[in-house]
Amino acid sequence: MTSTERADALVVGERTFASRLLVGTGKYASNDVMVDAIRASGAECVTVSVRRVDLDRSREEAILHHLDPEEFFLLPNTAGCYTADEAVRYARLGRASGFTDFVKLEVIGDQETLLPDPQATIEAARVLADDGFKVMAYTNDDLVTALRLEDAGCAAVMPLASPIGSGLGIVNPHFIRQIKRRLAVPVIVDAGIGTASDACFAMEQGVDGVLLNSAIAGADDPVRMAEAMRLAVDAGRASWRAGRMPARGIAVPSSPERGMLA
Amino acid sequence: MTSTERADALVVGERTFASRLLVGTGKYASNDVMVDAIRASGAECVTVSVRRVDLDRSREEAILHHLDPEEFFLLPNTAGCYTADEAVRYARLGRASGFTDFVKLEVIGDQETLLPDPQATIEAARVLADDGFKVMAYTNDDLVTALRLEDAGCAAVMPLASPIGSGLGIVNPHFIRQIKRRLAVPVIVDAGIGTASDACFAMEQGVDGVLLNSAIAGADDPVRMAEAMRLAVDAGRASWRAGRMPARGIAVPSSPERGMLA
Amino acid sequence: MTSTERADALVVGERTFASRLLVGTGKYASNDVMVDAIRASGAECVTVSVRRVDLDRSREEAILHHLDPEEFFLLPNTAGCYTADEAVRYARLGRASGFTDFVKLEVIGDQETLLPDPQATIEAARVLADDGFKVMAYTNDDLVTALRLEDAGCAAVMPLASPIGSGLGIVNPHFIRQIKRRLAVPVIVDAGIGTASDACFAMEQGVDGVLLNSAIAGADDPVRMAEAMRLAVDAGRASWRAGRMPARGIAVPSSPERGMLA
Amino acid sequence: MTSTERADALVVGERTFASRLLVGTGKYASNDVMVDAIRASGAECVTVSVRRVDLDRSREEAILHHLDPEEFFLLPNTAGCYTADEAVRYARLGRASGFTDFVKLEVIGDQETLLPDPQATIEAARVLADDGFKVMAYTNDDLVTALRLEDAGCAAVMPLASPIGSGLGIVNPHFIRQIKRRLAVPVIVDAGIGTASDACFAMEQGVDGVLLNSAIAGADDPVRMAEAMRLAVDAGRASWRAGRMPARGIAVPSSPERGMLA
Amino acid sequence: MSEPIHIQLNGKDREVSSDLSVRDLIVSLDLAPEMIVVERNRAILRRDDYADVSVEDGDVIELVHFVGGG
Amino acid sequence: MSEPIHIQLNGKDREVSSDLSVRDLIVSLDLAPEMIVVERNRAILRRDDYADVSVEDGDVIELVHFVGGG
Amino acid sequence: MSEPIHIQLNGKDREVSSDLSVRDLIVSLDLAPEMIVVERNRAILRRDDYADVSVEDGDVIELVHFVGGG
Amino acid sequence: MSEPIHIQLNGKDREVSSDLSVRDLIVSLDLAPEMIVVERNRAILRRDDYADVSVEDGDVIELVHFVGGG
Repeated sequence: MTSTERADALVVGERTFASRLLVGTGKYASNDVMVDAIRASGAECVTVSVRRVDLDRSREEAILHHLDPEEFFLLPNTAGCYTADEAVRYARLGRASGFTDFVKLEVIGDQETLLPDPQATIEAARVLADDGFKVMAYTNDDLVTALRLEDAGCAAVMPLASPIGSGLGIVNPHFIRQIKRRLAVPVIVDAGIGTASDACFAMEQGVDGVLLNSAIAGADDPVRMAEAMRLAVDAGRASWRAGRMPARGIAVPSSPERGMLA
Repeated sequence: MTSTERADALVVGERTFASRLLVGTGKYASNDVMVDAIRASGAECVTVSVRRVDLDRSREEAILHHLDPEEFFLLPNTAGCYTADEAVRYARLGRASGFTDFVKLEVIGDQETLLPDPQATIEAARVLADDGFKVMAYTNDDLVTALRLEDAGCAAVMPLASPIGSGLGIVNPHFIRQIKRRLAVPVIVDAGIGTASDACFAMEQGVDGVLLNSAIAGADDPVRMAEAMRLAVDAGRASWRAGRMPARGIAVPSSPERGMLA
Repeated sequence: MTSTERADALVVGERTFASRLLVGTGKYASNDVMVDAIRASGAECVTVSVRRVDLDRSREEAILHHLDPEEFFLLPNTAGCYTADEAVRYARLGRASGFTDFVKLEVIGDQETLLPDPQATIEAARVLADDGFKVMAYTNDDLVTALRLEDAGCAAVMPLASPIGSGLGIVNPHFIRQIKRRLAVPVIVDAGIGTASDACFAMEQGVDGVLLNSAIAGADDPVRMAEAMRLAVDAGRASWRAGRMPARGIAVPSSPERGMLA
Repeated sequence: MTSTERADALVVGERTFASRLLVGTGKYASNDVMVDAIRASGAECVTVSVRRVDLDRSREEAILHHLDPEEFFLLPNTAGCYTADEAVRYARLGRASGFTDFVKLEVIGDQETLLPDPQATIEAARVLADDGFKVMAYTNDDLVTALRLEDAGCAAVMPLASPIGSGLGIVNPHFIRQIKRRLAVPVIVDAGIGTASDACFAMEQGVDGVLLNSAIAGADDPVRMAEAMRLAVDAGRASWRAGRMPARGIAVPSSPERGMLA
Repeated sequence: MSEPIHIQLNGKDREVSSDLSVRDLIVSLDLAPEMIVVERNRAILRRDDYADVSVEDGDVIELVHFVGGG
Repeated sequence: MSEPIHIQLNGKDREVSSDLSVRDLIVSLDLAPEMIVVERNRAILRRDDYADVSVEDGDVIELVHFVGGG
Repeated sequence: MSEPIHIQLNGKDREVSSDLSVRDLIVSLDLAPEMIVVERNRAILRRDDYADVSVEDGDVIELVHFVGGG
Repeated sequence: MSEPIHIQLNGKDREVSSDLSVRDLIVSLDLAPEMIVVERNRAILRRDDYADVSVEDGDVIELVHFVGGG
């Protein structure tokens, strides 16, 4: 990072991140593609899941064989948990890995849509924050739930753009902007980003970062899409900071009206 | 340009351009800001208007005092013209400057909305193409008009995203995609881009370039917005080439469902 | 109602309603306009608020001076309540009026946006349902919260189209459709409808009804807008039942291609 | 029509129509369904195509065996024509039927998308208007083309919502509103309507009528969809006349804030 | 004649005579009892009881009714 | 009896007898004249003239009518 | 000394001396010829000809250049 | 030699020798202890303790690690 970049860097829980783009590590066709894509994305913060070692074929799965924790900041998630207790258990297992006391908290409330359980997420967030975790909480796009998560002590609140893996982009920008405007902690859009313009648009709503996985892993060319996402997040951030022109229903000439020939 | 970039460079009328972003030079608060913004945008192709010298205060206006034609490719436009004859006259004056036989053809059909006159644009395009011009024609988002412009010999067809200076972005992506799909000559979205995500989204429709002016000149910080636009166009191009994931109404987990604890 | 209409009538908590349009009684310029508008809307179910008698000027306020409970089904709401306890208190006061054991439950979680408090709404719903109320619960557009409200015993779940009084219409149709698809109790879109096409579109998502207030009371001509809403809800219902044609990115002729002259 | 309805009736070329909904007669599964659907739609103006008699099986095709010209106003179209000359020929054949000097002018410019040819449509409109026709011209959503069609003497200008048979609804409401605002002759949205809310929304843009075919003929239940369309057009018209509330990014309570209990 | 008593009525202190039933109170305010719901010391009264319940010193009484709302 | 003549009718060659009026032709095809518009050699005939105009050898005749369309 | 002549220059009447070339005219206005395009009586001049073409009485001359535009 | 004991390891019953430390168990499975987190009877073990904690009969042990996830 240059000093300018550092001045506008993402800071969560007092830690500064090299990029406002955070990426997941799931669903890649191969570990090589995953590593290449993550490098191309410029992301420093990389989410991982906590799972039982598969005692038959563990070697390929272990993410630490592929991602160097010196190069990337590994953020354990609680994906797959359906209760506050279960999420707390997974969060603690993740912390016990010894890399970090950050956790991406995710408590699912419905198996079909993978939408989060607001109440259980708030409960788990409170327990974990009280236990010293830096909680980055995945949530829906409801302001009141976001406010409660901030009250519960979350280090970051991460509303969805649209359901996990849907690729629909930000469906309700009003709600995302409300959340950003009202919270003091960083707001990171998590889940639902489908393409680069979605990520750019998300950043233009003023949020602090974007977390995505399927949009890169599910592209035809994940490495190139990762680069697109890096550029798109930087573009959206710069655009938001630059202050866009007003949109208007009328036309305004960009060439001078005077000086025409007779 | 690296060799990779050159391999995907924009080529119009056999000329290769260093960037797929083309920018205008109108409406800047100062010439210094204009030059800084254009440099930050990375654009090589820069539109200019042909106007009478204002004999009282010409020095400040002359764009050649500020933009070095060795550094930038100056593309004269016919902005402000309302008939095919007028546009042909302005195009010839622009060519007589000695820099280029390219012209951005623009024949306005309505003063309030600044929407182009399809018929007059086609007529002027034919005359100019027959006269050896490389015509880059500003047009509405109608496929049939775009096909007629290609038939008339245009080197590029440039449909609007939305009215000039409106900043509404691409209102009808269906029409833009149809035009790109059906034309052999380059398609450049011209007019109506308001912010970086608009430019990124435009490129994701597969078009060959984006031309904008107000979105940079009208931003609170034009230089930063210019940089945002450079990134956004690169992001959109990479995203389109990478092939986005499908958008779908359903959720798909990005973390493994197996390996959960008992 | 004709027998056909009755066959497709809205039924909530075993009560059949004459219309799928439900309307509020707030913010009218005059009581006369209110009564005329409600009649024009065709609504049978009409929400009212429970408030202290203003001992200085009570006559004008009392809604029972203007709306005959024989003509309309008065549905007390708990608008203005910020806790579960407060909402329960208001619900009981409303029931003590002697007209109904239905209640429109509304527990606000944020004063600025008037968004509901999911957790407090679920709590109050459980208390009220256990106490014999037919609870029609105003909620955000989150499926998980809607499922919890159904579990709590609600007779109807009423997700917002957009914030109260915003007139933005349905911002997230995906979420509304998910809620309708997954719940067994009636789903009524409540809040945010701004115009007739919003109401029509809401019904086309398959929901069971629409509840609105500001869209009528805030129109230039409330009585005419009330009629528009009546027609729009009927149109949307019929349209949904009729099964729309598929939308597609391509053109399909509606006149025969054969039989052209030589 | 009641006198109120008559006061707001659609008038084209000095003829008053009983409904602002105009419907086509193509693509029905059977003639019986067609007649029932058209009756349910309430439309008076019904488009028909001019085609060679199929000398092998003419009986079933002839629309006059099914639609009584006393009951409906039959509007011949020039669908399927690709040049101005061809369209003029078909228009004259249609007029020679002896029912009307109205014609729905349609000159297609591209076989794949069925988009109109602006220039050829303007030419044909001029010839036909000079020949005494009341020309109702199908066109794209370009204001300049619409203005030229009005200048050419059209009795009504009929911009598309989206391509014929696509069912995408109004993609560019800005352009439709511009056309309505700037033209003196009636503006009727023609083509692309997919469902009732599309028709309602179209009318809310202030246009004078809606012409559709596939949305009814292609619905699962055409007769019910026809009724939905009738209601939707009436709803949209009433809504536009009523003057909608402003949409706003903020919430505004619809229940009183004073009078809360202590 | 009886001493006046002090109650809190709809959030304001008020002095009323000591021999009033809730029904009397409502009528004295020119209100129609059948349109009013009464909460007395946080308990809701049944409308049939209005005539039988007397207003006591220190009572916190809320008279509520339906107003327009969405 | 007269020699047959050759016409082009709705895009197909056809042999008909030489003494037919346009009206006769229509009726012979089991069509109702009042529902048919006739273009003969690119000129539209008035319906009143159908009985008076005879079909000539080499005529290009189009019989058109209204069908369902959008 | 020569008589002054009258021309229309960029839309305004102007009196200039009669012995000027187009190049002289441009330079007299403190403009750089290499940045100016000249239209004289609706015909565009080649820049190499500026010194050789003389300004004539009644000429309608437009001096144009590039300005900012979109 | 010691008797085998029975534990539940990652959800499956397994027989192991009775004299193993947790570290031994991990290594015996060809896993790297520094990449594994161990939950034993619902309590998480500190990595420094792996060598000191012995696997007991009836233990429910979960060996977990990081895998790809979003």
